[in-house]
Amino acid sequence: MTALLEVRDLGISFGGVRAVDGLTFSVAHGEIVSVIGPNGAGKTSAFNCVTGFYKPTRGRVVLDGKDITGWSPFAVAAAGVARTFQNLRLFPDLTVLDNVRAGMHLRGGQNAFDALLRTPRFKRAEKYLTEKAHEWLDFVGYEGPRGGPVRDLPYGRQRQVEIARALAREAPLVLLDEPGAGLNHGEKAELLGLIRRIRDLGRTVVLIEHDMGLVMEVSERVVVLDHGREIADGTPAQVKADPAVVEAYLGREG
Amino acid sequence: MGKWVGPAGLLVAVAVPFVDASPYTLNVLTTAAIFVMLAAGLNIVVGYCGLLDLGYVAFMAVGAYTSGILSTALELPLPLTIPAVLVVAVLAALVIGAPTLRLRSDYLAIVTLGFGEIIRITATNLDFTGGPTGIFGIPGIEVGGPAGFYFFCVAVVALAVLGSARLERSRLGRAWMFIREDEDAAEAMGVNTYRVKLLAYVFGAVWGALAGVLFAAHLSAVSPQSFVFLQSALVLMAVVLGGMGSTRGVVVGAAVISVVPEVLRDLGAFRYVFFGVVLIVVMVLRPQGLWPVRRREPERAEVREGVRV
Amino acid sequence: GGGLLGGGGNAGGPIKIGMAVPLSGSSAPIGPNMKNGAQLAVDEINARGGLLGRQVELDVEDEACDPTSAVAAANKLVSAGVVVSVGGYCSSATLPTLPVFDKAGIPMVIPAANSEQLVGQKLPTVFLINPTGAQQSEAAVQWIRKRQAKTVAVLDDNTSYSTDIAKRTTQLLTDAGLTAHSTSVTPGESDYGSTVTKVLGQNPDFVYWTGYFQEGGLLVDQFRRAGYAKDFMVADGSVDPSLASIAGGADGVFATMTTTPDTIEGAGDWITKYRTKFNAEPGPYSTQSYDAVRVAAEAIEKAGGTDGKKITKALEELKDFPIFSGPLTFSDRHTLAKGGFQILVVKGGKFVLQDALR
Amino acid sequence: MTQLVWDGLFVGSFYALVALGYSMVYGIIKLLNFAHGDIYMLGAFAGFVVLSGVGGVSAAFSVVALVGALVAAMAVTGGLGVLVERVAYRPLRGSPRLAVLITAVGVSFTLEYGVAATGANPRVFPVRVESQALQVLGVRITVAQLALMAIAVGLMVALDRYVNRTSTGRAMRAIALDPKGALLMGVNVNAVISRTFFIGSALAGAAGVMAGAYYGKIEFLMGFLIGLKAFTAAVMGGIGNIRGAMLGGLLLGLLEAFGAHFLGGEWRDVFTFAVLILFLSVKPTGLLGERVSERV
Amino acid sequence: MLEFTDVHVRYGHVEALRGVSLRVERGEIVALLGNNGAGKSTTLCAASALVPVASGTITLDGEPLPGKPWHVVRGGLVHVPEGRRVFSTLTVLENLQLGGFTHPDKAEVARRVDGVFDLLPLLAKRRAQQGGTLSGGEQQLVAIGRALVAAPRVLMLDEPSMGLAPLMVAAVLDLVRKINAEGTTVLLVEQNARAALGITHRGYVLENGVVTLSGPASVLAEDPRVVEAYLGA
Ligand SMILES: Nc1ncnc2c1ncn2[C@@H]1O[C@H](COP(=O)(O)OP(=O)(O)OP(=O)(O)O)[C@@H](O)[C@H]1O
Ligand SMILES: Nc1ncnc2c1ncn2[C@@H]1O[C@H](COP(=O)(O)OP(=O)(O)OP(=O)(O)O)[C@@H](O)[C@H]1O
Ligand SMILES: [Mg+2]
Ligand SMILES: [Mg+2]
Repeated sequence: MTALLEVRDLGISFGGVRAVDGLTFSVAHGEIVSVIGPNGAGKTSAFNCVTGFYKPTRGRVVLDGKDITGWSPFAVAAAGVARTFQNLRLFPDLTVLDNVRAGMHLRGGQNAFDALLRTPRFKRAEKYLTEKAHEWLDFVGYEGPRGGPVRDLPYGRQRQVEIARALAREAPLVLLDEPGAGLNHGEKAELLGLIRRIRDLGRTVVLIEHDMGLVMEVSERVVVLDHGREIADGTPAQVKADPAVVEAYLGREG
Repeated sequence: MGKWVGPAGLLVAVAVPFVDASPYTLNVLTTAAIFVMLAAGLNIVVGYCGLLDLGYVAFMAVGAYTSGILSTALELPLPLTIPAVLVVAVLAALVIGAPTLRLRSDYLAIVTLGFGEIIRITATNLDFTGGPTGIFGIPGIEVGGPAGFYFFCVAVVALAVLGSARLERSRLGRAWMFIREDEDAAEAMGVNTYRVKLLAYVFGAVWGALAGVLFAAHLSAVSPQSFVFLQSALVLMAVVLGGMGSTRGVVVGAAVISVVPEVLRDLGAFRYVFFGVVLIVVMVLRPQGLWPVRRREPERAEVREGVRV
Repeated sequence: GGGLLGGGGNAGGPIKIGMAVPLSGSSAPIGPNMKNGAQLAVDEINARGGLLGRQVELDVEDEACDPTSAVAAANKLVSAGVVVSVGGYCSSATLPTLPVFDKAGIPMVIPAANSEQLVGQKLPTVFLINPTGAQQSEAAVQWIRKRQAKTVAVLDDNTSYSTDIAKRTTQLLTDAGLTAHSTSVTPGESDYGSTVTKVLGQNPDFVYWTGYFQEGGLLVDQFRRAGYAKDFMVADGSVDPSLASIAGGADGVFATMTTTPDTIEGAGDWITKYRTKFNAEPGPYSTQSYDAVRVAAEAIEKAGGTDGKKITKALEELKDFPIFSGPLTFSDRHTLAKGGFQILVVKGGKFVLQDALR
Repeated sequence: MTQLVWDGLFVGSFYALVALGYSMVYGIIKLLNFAHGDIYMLGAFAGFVVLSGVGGVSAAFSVVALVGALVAAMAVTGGLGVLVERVAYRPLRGSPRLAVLITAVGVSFTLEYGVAATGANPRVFPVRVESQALQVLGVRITVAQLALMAIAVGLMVALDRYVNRTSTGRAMRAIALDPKGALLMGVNVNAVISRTFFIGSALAGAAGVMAGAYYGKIEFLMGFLIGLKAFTAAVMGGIGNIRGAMLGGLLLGLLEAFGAHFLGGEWRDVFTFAVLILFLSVKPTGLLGERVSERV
Repeated sequence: MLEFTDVHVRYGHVEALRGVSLRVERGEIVALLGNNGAGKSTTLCAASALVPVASGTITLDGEPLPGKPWHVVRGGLVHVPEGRRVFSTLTVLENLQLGGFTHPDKAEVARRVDGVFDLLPLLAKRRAQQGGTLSGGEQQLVAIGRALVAAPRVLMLDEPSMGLAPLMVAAVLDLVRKINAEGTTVLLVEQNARAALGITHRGYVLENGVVTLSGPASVLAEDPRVVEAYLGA
């Protein structure tokens, strides 16, 4: 099995703080991998390096054999990475549907002239986008209003929309940053099912998560970070038993 | 109701001269029409894409000067200058946009203001632009007197407004709005924000430059006085007053900003005091603009009669 | 007015004379001077029984020194049915109004705007009663040479009126073998210190300011404070009592100026009338506007009606009509045949005649 | 050459004083306060009215009269700033941020033409500061210039301390970032914004009186250009940064002096803006602007 | 001491609270549970005057709460909002200092800030870092730390454990218990219901803008409806 994502010796620092410090791990096609670690361990920073929001100061990021280190976020996105954000980053004034359509931006199918002249091609493309957007919302189990601005939705629904938007990208690699934050138990159970269904679509999922119940249940492999470095890598059970992980992250009675 | 707002507005614009066709009325209407086009163009940049541009009349100046210079120096009929105007406008947009569009909003504002001033002052200082006096004796577009020219303007402006509205509801238009709402998130969706912003600039510039051509034809003269900062501010006000990003609103806003001072003309020295008060009152009463966007689209149930997949 | 389908028209009633002047914007202070001057003439005519048995009415519109506003104002005047236009201050705003009046067959007697380009368009209906920049710069150079200056600094404010005079003066000076430096300032500011420093670095023994009195006053003051004690001269746009008060005293400053009531014997009367009527001092272009109305009225009288063509013809045929700057006869180009510039000097805060340059 | 530097710094200190208020207001409610320059103009007119009311003053008394006029004008403009905020800006809190731009222009028109309605002609300040010129290192410096600079610098330093060292200053910056968050800290957002307007407007008013007393001429549009320059200076310095605004003002004065000297007055502003644009494309957050710290 | 009586809140035509009544007694920790969109955050916002109350009353010590947020804070009721709301370009230190905005004594505020740094050493390391550049969890700690500096009589926390690592969740809830023991009354909104009920005295369950269940924490924790929806088997 070849690796879809390979991170080698990745590093980034901010004015002396080494947020990520020589991180190496890889993710195989079709895996569900969780990244865990204490607050400030560098998980989000690592995601940001992979997706081009931070320019790593050292190391390489390789996607499906292609070196994408230092690419702009939009180029990384085009290369096949979709993500969600730890602090929701939806387009608050746009409709739910428009938010999901954003995920399909790279799909094209029309240009400015089509738009100005309202060509059949344009109409076809628009119709397709709308249908697809609905399908993705259905897929994540979203049941709220779709024609109004996303700003008015409660937090949990917004999370769903963000995931739908990321899925609409149809990228092979999906990075989810704390998708379970702010969800209650029942909702987390639904999230668990959703992540599995995403994988069943043939996508590879990497998620950052603090809810151990969810992590243990859903992941095939867990990577543990502390101080910007990997301190453990293995199956949920292995990791849970690892004393270094218990010490740094889980706590004894955890 | 949405469908017939545009045609209804157009009908009103066409009907007015049949009620009153004095040179003054026609002049005010023509000026207003050109102003609507400017506002529609700036709305692409500010309203859709969220780039605060305080020097928008620079593009109008580029259009007006290019067509003015070419038509007087080469004795070309004005419409034949349009290809050159388009080329120069796009170049201007690229030159102004390329180094500055990486800046965030407020810094962009001052830079565009600076470019606006640079263009105006340069036009004042150079000889081939006619110095402070500018270019004059520009041939009009002869389509049947002032009324004919007004109808011509209305037609062009209507197309421009329709065009900008269509752009808004397209992939490019959505990309602009993604950038306006959240640039980082837009990048994560694969939007090449730099290029898409530049495109907003280019479209805005083309609209502005074409309005400049109409302006040159209308006044028969182009001079730096017409491209002062206040003019940029007025166009921006039209956009905001109408409701940023709302095509209909912007048309209404432009009409208000260009017509109200004329209506107040008879107040003499006090007219700008009143204009100022009108602006404050209107905005306090309608903070979102006169006709803001209500971003809503039909729910699926409304489209497919509740059929679920 | 009527719509495209209906007809409109106006006949009888008073004879309307139109005037577009700046009442707002940075040139706003000029508008009232011109308006009052014109009104004075209108009132005099009406007191004498009007024109052709009809009363005369002055219709003033704001042009804000902005081409768009000016064109709107011109169209408004046309729509109101004026028979002659006696406005025009900013050249760049006046230029686009020419075709508007011309198409409506309305003759223009322009009192203040004086760019050569106004007549350069060769419209038959355009007449200038203000001398052009060419005439003023000739007068200036004549005086500069009389003062035996060697190095001259010419300053303008980057408006067409001002740069026109500055450019011509610089050219004439250079042709005459003098050293001339020219530079511009931005109008509307308060501090011209760096310009002053720059100009003084050129060691001029004569400074000529071709802009308006507001900046003129500041420049006189700032040159004085910087230690400049040689000749300083201003052009006609700066001839206003405020120049001296802004400068905090401007005695000894010269000016190139056409004849004004101040310098004409027996015109004291006119000034008193103006003062009592408007409770204000006449300012720049008050006299020219007064004269513009009188010239127009004379032409209407001669034409025996309000037909534009006839009035134009009458204007062309005017001969030695007395106006403040001397007897008026139009040249072929519709400008003053003779400039009539003189040199004034400030004494005790007032402009008085220094040299009639004859 | 050194004279040029001094000329630039002197004008720059006026720009800086006006820019401070601009920057404070801009920093806190992101308002392009087009009326700020007009407040400066109103300060000059307030000083004018006060001094004219006092009538002719003897030279010895003129300093006292001027200081009195300065304080009075600061009070008037400060109050006016608060009033303007109350009437024209506060009702638009929470609306799109550019909405306030419209009312700001409305206020600007109202103030300008309200004053113009009392006569569009320029007024001459009844009291002028005239003073001895000194030669320092070959530079002509007048005592008056020194005094005005000293007042300007004093006001700026006081303000800088206020904003950076006090809890009100911190609250101002917090409001700028997140008004709702500031509410939750117990900040009376309205009161703090009013105070900001008072201070910013009073500074502009002070600058107006100083300009009137030094240059002698005041008129209803005198605030327009300086308002624009203050905005430029504020941005050049880094938005919302008080020290940046000061530096920006001084730098702008210098740039103009050098531009006018080497390229001629007609190209001065082209030079200034070109430098500004180049500078911002190298350092996109202005001189002292805080680095962009939105993270994802 | 904090009491809601039949409180209604509307956002346009959405009615977020439809008659909420609940009480928090002096010295208690009370949990507020509920699904997404149930109206938990809205309840807290109503008390801190961030959203207007359409009808009903909210009282603190029997007095109706004032209508302006800053009066509420001065009255001793502090709200740590959802989404952290850390001031992004202010440093961690300045953020904490702002927590003491309403306190007139600077020295006391400085002491409390130091106290927070002692309690949360993770923040002490980041003292001079801009708030916006902190990691999610670190920001959450700043938000809580600010409230500690305010030292309110009643503290309302909206999902304080969101984004915190397990060790940190334990630490924060410990902290809540501790300040409660020191006399602060707490109203706690928490999705981590198990942890929340572990430290609270009583709880309410909110569904679609109305309270559907309430009782002592130990009783709620046994209630099958709560177990199914919020705790899991
Ligand atoms: N732009 C930045 N400037 C300065 N420091 C930063 C920046 N971005 C991240 N850091 C620091 O780097 C460290 C790692 O942050 P990161 O957001 O990656 O943590 P995390 O593992 O996602 O934590 P959490 O679980 O709390 O979200 C933190 O201590 C943070 O303060
Ligand atoms: N600004 C708003 N405009 C319109 N509706 C809103 C707004 N804020 C909240 N709502 C609606 O009010 C209801 C209650 O929202 P609230 O945020 O109080 O829920 P919550 O219980 O805190 O949920 P969560 O667990 O997701 O934070 C939701 O249906 C939400 O959509
Ligand atoms: Mg994180
Ligand atoms: Mg909530």
